Amino acid sequence: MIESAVLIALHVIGFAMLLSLWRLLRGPTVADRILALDTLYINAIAALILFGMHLRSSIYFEAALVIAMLGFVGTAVLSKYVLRRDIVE
Amino acid sequence: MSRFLPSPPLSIAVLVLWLLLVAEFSAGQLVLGIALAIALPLVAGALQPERAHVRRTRAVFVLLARVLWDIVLSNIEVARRILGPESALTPTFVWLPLDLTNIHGITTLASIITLTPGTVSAELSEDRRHLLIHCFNLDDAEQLLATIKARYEAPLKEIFP
Amino acid sequence: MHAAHCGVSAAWNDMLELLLALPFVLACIVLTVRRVPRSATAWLAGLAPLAGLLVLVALTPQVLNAGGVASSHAWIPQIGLGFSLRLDGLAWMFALMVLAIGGLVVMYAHYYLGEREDVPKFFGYLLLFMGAMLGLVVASNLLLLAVFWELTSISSFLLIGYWSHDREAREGARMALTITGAGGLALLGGVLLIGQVVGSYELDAVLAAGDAIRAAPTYPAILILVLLAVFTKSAQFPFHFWLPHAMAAPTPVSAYLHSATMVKAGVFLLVRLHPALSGTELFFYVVSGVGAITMLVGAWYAIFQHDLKGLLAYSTISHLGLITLLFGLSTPLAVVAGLFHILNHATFKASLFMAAGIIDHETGTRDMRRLGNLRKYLPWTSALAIIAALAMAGIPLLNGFLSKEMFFAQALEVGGSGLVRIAVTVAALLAGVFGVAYSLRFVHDTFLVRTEPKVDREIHEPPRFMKIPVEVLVVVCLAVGVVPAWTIAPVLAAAVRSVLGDATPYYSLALWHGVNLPLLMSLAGVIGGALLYFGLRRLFDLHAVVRRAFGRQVFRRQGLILLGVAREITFRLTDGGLQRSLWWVVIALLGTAIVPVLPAIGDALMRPGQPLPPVGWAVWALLVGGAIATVALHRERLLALIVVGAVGLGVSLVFVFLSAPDLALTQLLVETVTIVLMLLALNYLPQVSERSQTRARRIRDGVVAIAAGAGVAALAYALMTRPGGDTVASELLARSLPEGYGRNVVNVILVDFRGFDTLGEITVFGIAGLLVHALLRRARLMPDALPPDSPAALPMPATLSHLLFPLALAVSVYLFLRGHNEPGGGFIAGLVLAIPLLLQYVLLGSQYVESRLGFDYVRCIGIGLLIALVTGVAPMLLGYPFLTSGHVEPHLPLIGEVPLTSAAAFDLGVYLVVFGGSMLILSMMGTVKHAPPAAPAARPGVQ
Amino acid sequence: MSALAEILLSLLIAIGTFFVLVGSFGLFKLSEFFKRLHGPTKASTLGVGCILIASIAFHGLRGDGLGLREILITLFLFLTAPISAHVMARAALRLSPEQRPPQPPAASATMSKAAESDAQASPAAGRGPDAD
Amino acid sequence: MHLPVLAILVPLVFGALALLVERRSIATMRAVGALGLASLLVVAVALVDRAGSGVIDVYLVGDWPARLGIALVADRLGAMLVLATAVLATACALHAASGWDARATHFHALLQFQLAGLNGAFLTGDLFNLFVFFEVMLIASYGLLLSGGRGQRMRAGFHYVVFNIAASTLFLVALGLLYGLLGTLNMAEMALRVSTADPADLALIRAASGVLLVVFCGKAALLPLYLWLPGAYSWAPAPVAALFAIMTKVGVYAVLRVYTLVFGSTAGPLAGWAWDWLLPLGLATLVLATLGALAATTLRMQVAYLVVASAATLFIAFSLGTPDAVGAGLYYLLHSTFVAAALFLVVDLIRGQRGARRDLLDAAGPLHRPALLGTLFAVAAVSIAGLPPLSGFFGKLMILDAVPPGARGWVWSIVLGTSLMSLIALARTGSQVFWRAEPWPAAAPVPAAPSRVQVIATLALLGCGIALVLGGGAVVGYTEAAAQQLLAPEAYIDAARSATPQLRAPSP
Amino acid sequence: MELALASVIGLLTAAGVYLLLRSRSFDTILGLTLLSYATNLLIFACGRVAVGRAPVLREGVAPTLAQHTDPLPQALVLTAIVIAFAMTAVTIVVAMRSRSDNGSDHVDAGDEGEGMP
Repeated sequence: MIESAVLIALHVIGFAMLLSLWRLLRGPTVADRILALDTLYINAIAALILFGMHLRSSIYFEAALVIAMLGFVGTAVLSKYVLRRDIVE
Repeated sequence: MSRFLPSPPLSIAVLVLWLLLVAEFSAGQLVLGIALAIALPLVAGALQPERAHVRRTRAVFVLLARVLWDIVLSNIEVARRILGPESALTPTFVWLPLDLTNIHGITTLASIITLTPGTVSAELSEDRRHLLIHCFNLDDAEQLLATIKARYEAPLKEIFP
Repeated sequence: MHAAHCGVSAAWNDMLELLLALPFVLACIVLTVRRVPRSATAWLAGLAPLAGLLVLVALTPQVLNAGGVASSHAWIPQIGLGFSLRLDGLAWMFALMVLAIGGLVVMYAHYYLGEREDVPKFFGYLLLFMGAMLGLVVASNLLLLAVFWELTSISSFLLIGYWSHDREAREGARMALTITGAGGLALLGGVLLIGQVVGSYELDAVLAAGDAIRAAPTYPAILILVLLAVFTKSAQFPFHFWLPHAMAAPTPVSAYLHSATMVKAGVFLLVRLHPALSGTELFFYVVSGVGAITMLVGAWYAIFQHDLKGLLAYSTISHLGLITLLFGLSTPLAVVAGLFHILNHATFKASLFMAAGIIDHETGTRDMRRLGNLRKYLPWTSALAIIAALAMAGIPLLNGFLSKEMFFAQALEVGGSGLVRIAVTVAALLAGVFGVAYSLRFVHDTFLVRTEPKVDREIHEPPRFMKIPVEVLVVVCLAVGVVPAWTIAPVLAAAVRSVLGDATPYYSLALWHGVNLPLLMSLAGVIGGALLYFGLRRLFDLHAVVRRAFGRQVFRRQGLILLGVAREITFRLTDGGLQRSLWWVVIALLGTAIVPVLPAIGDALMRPGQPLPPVGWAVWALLVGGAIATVALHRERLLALIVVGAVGLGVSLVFVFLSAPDLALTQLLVETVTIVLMLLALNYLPQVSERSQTRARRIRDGVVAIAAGAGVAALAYALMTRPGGDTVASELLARSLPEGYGRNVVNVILVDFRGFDTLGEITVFGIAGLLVHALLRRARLMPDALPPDSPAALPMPATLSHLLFPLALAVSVYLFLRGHNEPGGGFIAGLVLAIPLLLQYVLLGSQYVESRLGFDYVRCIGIGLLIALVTGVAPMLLGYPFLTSGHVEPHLPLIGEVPLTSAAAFDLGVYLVVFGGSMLILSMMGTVKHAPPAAPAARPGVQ
Repeated sequence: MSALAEILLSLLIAIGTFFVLVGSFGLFKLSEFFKRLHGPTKASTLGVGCILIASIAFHGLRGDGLGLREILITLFLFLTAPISAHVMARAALRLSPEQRPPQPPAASATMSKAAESDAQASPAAGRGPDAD
Repeated sequence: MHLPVLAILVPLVFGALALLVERRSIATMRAVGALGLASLLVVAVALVDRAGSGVIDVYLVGDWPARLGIALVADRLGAMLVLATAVLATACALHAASGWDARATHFHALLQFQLAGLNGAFLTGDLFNLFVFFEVMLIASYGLLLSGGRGQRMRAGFHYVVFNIAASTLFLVALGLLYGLLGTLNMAEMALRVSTADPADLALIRAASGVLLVVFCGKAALLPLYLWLPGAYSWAPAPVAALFAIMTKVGVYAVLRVYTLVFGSTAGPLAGWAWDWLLPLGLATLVLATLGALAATTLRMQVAYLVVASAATLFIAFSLGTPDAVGAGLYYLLHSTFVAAALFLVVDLIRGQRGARRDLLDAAGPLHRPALLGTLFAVAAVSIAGLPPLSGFFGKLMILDAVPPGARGWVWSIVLGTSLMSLIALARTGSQVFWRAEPWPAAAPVPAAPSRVQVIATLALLGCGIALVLGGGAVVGYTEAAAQQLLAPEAYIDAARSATPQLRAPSP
Repeated sequence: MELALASVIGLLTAAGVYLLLRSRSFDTILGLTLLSYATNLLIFACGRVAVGRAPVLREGVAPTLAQHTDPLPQALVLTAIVIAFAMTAVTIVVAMRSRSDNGSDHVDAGDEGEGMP
C-alpha cells in the first residue's frame, strides 16, 4: 500500500512540477519566474525524498539536503540582481 | 560567552547537526563534533556584526511549539483559500510597527511571519522600526497586528532582550 | 661512365671544402666585423676569390690529369642527401670563371661604391653569392645542388635590392627572387623525380643512369621541371623579364650576376645534366626552341634599349638563348660551342658592364640618348668598351667570333627535318644580324656619335684601379680571340671531357678555318647588322622608341591579381568571425560523424528502451520546456538565465533518478555558482540582446542546429539501447573496496583509480581562478546600467545567513569526510563551503567579508595544489609510482580506529583548490571596480 | 511494518503531497505575484515537512537505520525559506513600485514611538495571524 | 624510472610554487620559473635519451593496471615532443623575462601549467586523460593569451576560448561514445577492442572517431576549422604566440597518435579511414592559409597564417601514412615549431621598433640594428618558406620525397606552389619592413633598441632550426624511427597492456 | 526512458548549437552551457542508464555491474562538469572584459580595420 502511495505521490509531485514550470515559462514578471524556480526546488526536494522511499534507499538524502540548504541561493541572488544590479558590493 | 565559545546555542546547534548528519553516536564523532562546534562558530563569528544573546531558553521552546502549531493551522486555511475562488481574496500590505530593536529578534519575527502561511514579511524599513507584511487575505489589519505582537513579538522580546 | 674520370684523392679533399668555405666564412667576417676601414673590407672580400683561385690552381693538376677531385660527407643519409662535392673539368671551368670574375668585380666595386654606401653589407652579400655559386658548381649531389641553387636566388635578391631605398631595386629584387625561386622549386621537384628514378641523388649515379631517366614515364615531367629551373635562372623566354629589372642593382652586381654567374647557373645546370637528360626529341625541341626564341627576342629588344645596362641585359638574354640553343642542339660540337660561348660571354659581358658602370659613374647617366662622343672624354675606357662590344658582336680576332663561328657551323649541321634546319639557320643568321646591330648601337651612340653628352658634370677617366678589371677582361677577349689554342683550350678541353666523356669530338679552336659557310654567315651578319642599325636610325628616330616594360606590367598585374585573389578569399573566409568558425565545426561534425553513419545505425533506433522512472516524465517536460524556452527567451537575458537554472535543476534530477547522486550534487552546486557568475557578469553586459542577424541566417542556423541535435540524439539512442559489452567498470567495482578503501566507487575513481585526471581537473579549476584574477585585478568596467536607487543592505536575510553559515560549514566537512563512502567528496564539499561564503558576500558586501575573513584565495589554490601533489609524490619516495594510494587505521585513544587513506589527503587538496578557485572567481567578479561614470564605456580597460 | 503504520504513513505522504501540489497550484492559478507568493513558500514547507516525517518513519520502520537526519532538511528549509521569500518580495516591489504601500505613518523616531504606543494599545488577544 | 611522470610533475610543482612566491619580487618568480624549466629540460633530455633506444616506457600512475587507472606512455614521439616543448618554453620564458612577465599577472605559474598540460598530452596513454591535459593546456593558454591584455586582444581571446570550449565539448561527446562502445579509455586497450569490435557497432565507432577527428582538426586548424586561429594567434603577446606554435601541433599530435594507435593498422575495417579525408583537406588548407599569409596586412597575421600552413603541411605528410612520410612530417613538425616561434619573436622585435605603425605591413621609420633584425627575419623567413639551406627546406624535401607516385602531381604542385607564394609574401614583407624605411618624423620618439634578452631568445630558437639542419642525419634518424614505432602500434599496445603494477594484482 | 533521455540530449544540443551561433557573447555562453548539459547527459548515458543502482557499495550487495551502474562515466561527467564550470567562468570574464574594452558585446566587436584587409 505504501509503495503505491509513494508512487502516486511521485506522479502528483511531477504534476506540481509541471504547474511550476508553466509559471516559470509564462511569467509574466521576473519575480514570478524566480518564484517558480524556487518552487521547483521545493518540489524537487519532495520528489527526492519520495524517490528515496520508492527505492528504499537513503542515498538521495545528501542531494535533498543540499537543495534545502543552498537551493535558495539562486533565488536570493536572482532577486538581489533585480533589486540592485550589483549582487556583491 | 568566552572567547572560544562566542555563542553557545550556535555551538550546540552545530554539534547536534553533526551528530544527526553522521547518524552515529560514537566517541570519535562526538570529539569531532565538539571540535567543529568550537571551531565553526569562531569562523562564522568573525562575520557577525551583532552578537545574538539568547535568554530564557524555555521561552524558545514554547514559541517553537506555538509557531509549529500555527503553521499547520494556517496551512490548511491557505490551502482552502487557494482552492477556493480567487475573487474572495483581499490581499493587502500592512506595516507592522516593531517593538523589538535587536536585529536577531526582528529577523526571527520576520521569519515566523513568513513561515506561517498567509503572511509574508516583505520589507524592513530603514530605521528598523517597521516591518512591511503582505497578507494573503486580510479582513482586519488591527487584529492581525495585535495577534502578531502578542503571540510572537512578546516572547521574542524576552528571548532577545 | 663519367665517374671513371673522377679520381678521388683523399689528400685533396679538404681543399675542396676550403674552397667552398672561404667565401662564406669571409662573408660572415665582413658582415659582422664592423668599423674597419673601407679598404680593409675590400681586401677581406678580395681574399675569398684570391685564395679561392690559389686553391683552384693547386687543384688544377688533379682536374686536368686525374679527372677531378671529389669529397663526400654524410648529412641526411635517410633521404640521400650527402655533402658531396666534386671538382671535375666543368666545375673547374665554372669555378674559375666565378672566382676570377668575382675577384675583378670586388676590385672594381671597391672603387665604384660611393663614400656613404654600406660597403660591408655589399661585400658580405657578394661573397655569400659567390659561395652559393661555387657550391652550385662543385655540388655533386643533386639535392645539395638544389640547396645552392636557391641560395643563389636568395643572395641575388639581397644584392639586387642593395639600394633598397630605390623602388626599382626593391621591385627588381622581388621579381628576380620570385621567378628564380619558382624555378628553384621546380628544380626541387625535378631532382626528386630523378631521385625516384635513379634511386640516388649522387651526380655520378644520375649521370650514369641517363638511359633509365629517359625511359622513365616521368621523364617529361623531370625534363619540364628541370628546364623550368634552367629557363627561369637563365632568363629564357618567357621568363626573361626579370633580368632587365635586375639592372637596378649596383653595376658590379650586374657585371657579376649577369655575365659570369647567376644567369650562367641555368645553363650550367643544363650542361651538368646534359648527359642524363638530353638526347630525346622533347629535349631537342623544347630547349632549342626556347633558346632560339629567347635569342631573337632578346637581341631584338636589345636594339631598342636606351639604358646602357638595359641593352646589355637584353643582349645577355639573347646570348643565353644562344647557349641554350646550342645545348638544345645537343651534338657534341654544339656542346663544345656552348661551353666556349659561356666563357667568352662571361669575359666580354663582364667588361661591358664594368665599362657601363664607369660611364655611369663618371657621367651620372646611362641613358644613351644623353650620351655621345665619349671617346673624347674617356678615350681609354672607350677603347676597352669598343673592343668588348666587338667581341660581343662576333668580330674576328675576338673571342666572341670564335664561338659564334662554331655556333653557325652547328646551326648548319643541325639534324631533323628540313624545316627545322632552315628555321635554325635563319634564327642564327638573324641573331648575328641583331647582335651586330645592338653592339653597333652601343658603340656608336655612346662613344662615336658626335653629339656632345648632355650631362652637367665634367667627365674624366676613372681611377686607375677601376679600369684594371676591364683591361684584364679585354685582354682575355683578345688573347682568346687571337690565340685560342694557347689560352682557352685546356680549360675548355677539361670541361668538355667531363661533360661528353668518351663522346668528346675533335674540334679545332683555330682562328681561321678557311672560307666556309659559317664565315660567310658571320660576314652577312656584320653587314646585315650594320645595315639594320643604320637603316633603323634612318627610318625611325630610335631614341623616340619607348619600350614599355611589358614583362614588368605582366608581373605586376599577376602580383596584384594574386594579392587580390588572396585578399578576397581570405576576407570572405574570415568575414563571419566567430560564428563562421563555429558553424563550420557543426557542419564538420555533421559531415564526418553523423551523416555518414546514420544509415548504418537506422536499425538501432528501432530497439526498445526501459520504462521511465516515476517522475521521469515531469523531468523530461522540465528539460524540454526549459531548453525551448531558453532559445525563445535568450534575448532577454535575465529570463533566459532563470530558465537555464531550471534546466540545470532538471539535469541534476536526471542524475538523481538514474543512480548518480554524486553527479546530481555536483550539478546542483555548479548550477548555483554558474548562475551567480552569470548574474555578476550580466551587470556588465547589456540586459537585452540586440537582434543583429537576419531572418534567413536564423533559419539556416536553426536547421543546422536541429540537424545536429537530431544526429546526436540518434547516436545517443543507438548507444544506450545496444546490448552491454565488456567494460572495465566491473573490475573497478570489484576492486574499489579492497584496494581503494572506499564504497563510493565514483569517488574512488576520482581520487584513486583516476586521481591523475582529478589532479589535472583541479589544475584547470585553479587556473580558471588565476585567470579571472588576472583579468579583473586591475580592470575597471562600466556597469551596463547605473545601480537602481535601492537600498543595499538586506539585514534580515543577512542575519539568517549568519546562522546558516556555520551549519553549512559543518555540512561541508561532513560531505568531505564521507565522500569516500557516500556521495560527496572534496569537490562537492569545496563548493558547499564556497556557496554559503558567497552568500555572505552577496548579503554583506565584499569589503566587509574580506576585511573580516581576509583569505588569500590565490595562496589557497597554490597550497591545495601542492597538497595534492605532495600526496602523490610521497609514495614515489618509497619507490612506488606517483599517486599510489595508501591506507592506515591508527588506533587513537578515546576515538578508536581512524581510517585514513592517502586519497583523503589528495581530496583535501581538491577541496582547497575548489574552494579557493571558486571564491577567487566569485570575489573577483563581485569586486570589479567601476569605471567612473563620466568616462565612455569604450575605453576603460586595464589601468 | 504494521498495517496501521502503513496507513498512517500513506496518509502522511498524501497530506504532504497535497500541500506541495496546492502550493504549485496556487502558483499556477493565482493572478498576481503577491498572491502567488503565498502558495509555494507556505504549502511547500508543511508539504515537505510531512513527507520528511513519513520518510523518517518509513526508513526507521523498514530497518534501513533510523535516520533522523532528514529533520535537517526541514531545519534548513525553515532557515532559508524566509530569506528567499523576503528577497523575492522585495524584488517584486522593486519591479512594480506602484504596488508598494506608502511608507509607514511614522517614519521618524518620534512618530514611530507613537505608532508603538498605538500598537500596544490595541487589543492583544487573538488566535494568530491567520485569524482573519 | 619516474621519468614520464616527472615531465608533468615538475612543471606542476613549480607552477604551484610560483603561486606561493607571487607576493615576492619578480626576480624570485623568475628564479622559480627558470629552475622549473631547467629541471624540465633535464627530464626531457633523459626521456629522449631513453626513448631513443626504442624502449617504450609505461608508467602506471597510482600503481593501477593500465586499463583501470591511467598509464603514461613515453615512446619516441612523446619524448621528442616533450623535449621540443621544453626548449621552446625556455626561449619563450627568456623572451618574456625582458618585462612581459612582470606585466602579465601569474605569467610564470601559467607558463608552468601550460607545460604540464602539454607534456601530459604528449605522454598520456589514456584518452580521457588526454582530454584533461588538453584542458589544462588550453586554460593555461587562455591565461597566457589574456593576462595583461586589453582591447582587441579580449575579443580575439573570446573567439579562441569559445571555439576551444566548443571543440572540447565535442571531445567529451566522442569520449563518451567511445567509452560506451569499447568499455575502456586506455588507448592501447581501445585499439585492441576496436579490432575485435562487434560489426554492428562499427558504424557507431566510426561516428565517435569522426567526432574526435573534428575536434583534433579544429585544434590543429585544418580546413574548414582553422578560421579561428589567425585572429587568436596574431593578438597574442609575442612570447605566448611563440609558445602557441606548439599548440596547433598538439592537435596534429593527437590525430597522429589516435589514428595510428586506435584506428591504425590494427583496427580492422576502420583502419586508417581518417587519412583519406586529411590529404585533400590538408592541401586545401595549405593553399588557403598561404593565400591568407599573402593577404595579411600585419606581420603577426602573416605569421599566424604561416603557422596554419605548417600544420596543414603536417597533415599532408601524416596522411600519406608511410614511415618515410610520417618521419618527414615529424621532422617538419620540429622545424615549424621552432621557426614559427622564432618568427613570432622576430616580428615582435620589429614591431617594437616601428612606433605607431606597429606591425602593419607598411613603411615606417628605420629600425635599430637593421642588419641584426634583418638577418633574423631573413633566416626565419627563408626557413619557414621552405627554402634552402634551412630546416624548412629539408622538411618539405623529405615530405615531397615520400609522396607516393599516385598523389605526386597534386601534392607536389601544391606544396611547391605554396612555398613560392609564401616566399612572395615574405619577400614583400621583408622589403616593406626593412627596405622601405622612411625617416622618422621629427616629433616622433625614436624607439629604443631591441632588448638583448629578446634577441638571445630569438637566436636560440633560430639556432634550434639550424641545429635541425646540421644534425639532420641524427634528427631524421630519430623521427623515422619514431614514425616506424607509430605505424606499428603493436609494440605500444603490448607495452601498455603488459605493464604490471608493483604492488597490486594485474588486470586479468 | 532511453527515448526520453535521447530526445532531451538532442534538444539540448540543438538549443545549444543555435545559441552558440548567435552573435552576442552572452548568447554564446548560454549556448555553451546548454551544450555542456547535453554532453554531460550523453557521456552519462553512454554508461547505460538504470534506476536505483547507484555505484555506492553496500553490505550484502555484490560489487558487480549487475547491481550497480557503471561508475566510470559518472566520474568522467564529474570531471567534465568541473572543467566546464571553469571554462564558463573564464568565458564570462573574457566576455565582460571584451565588452568593456571594445564597447560592444558583439562577438566580433571592433574587428574592423586591424588584422585583416
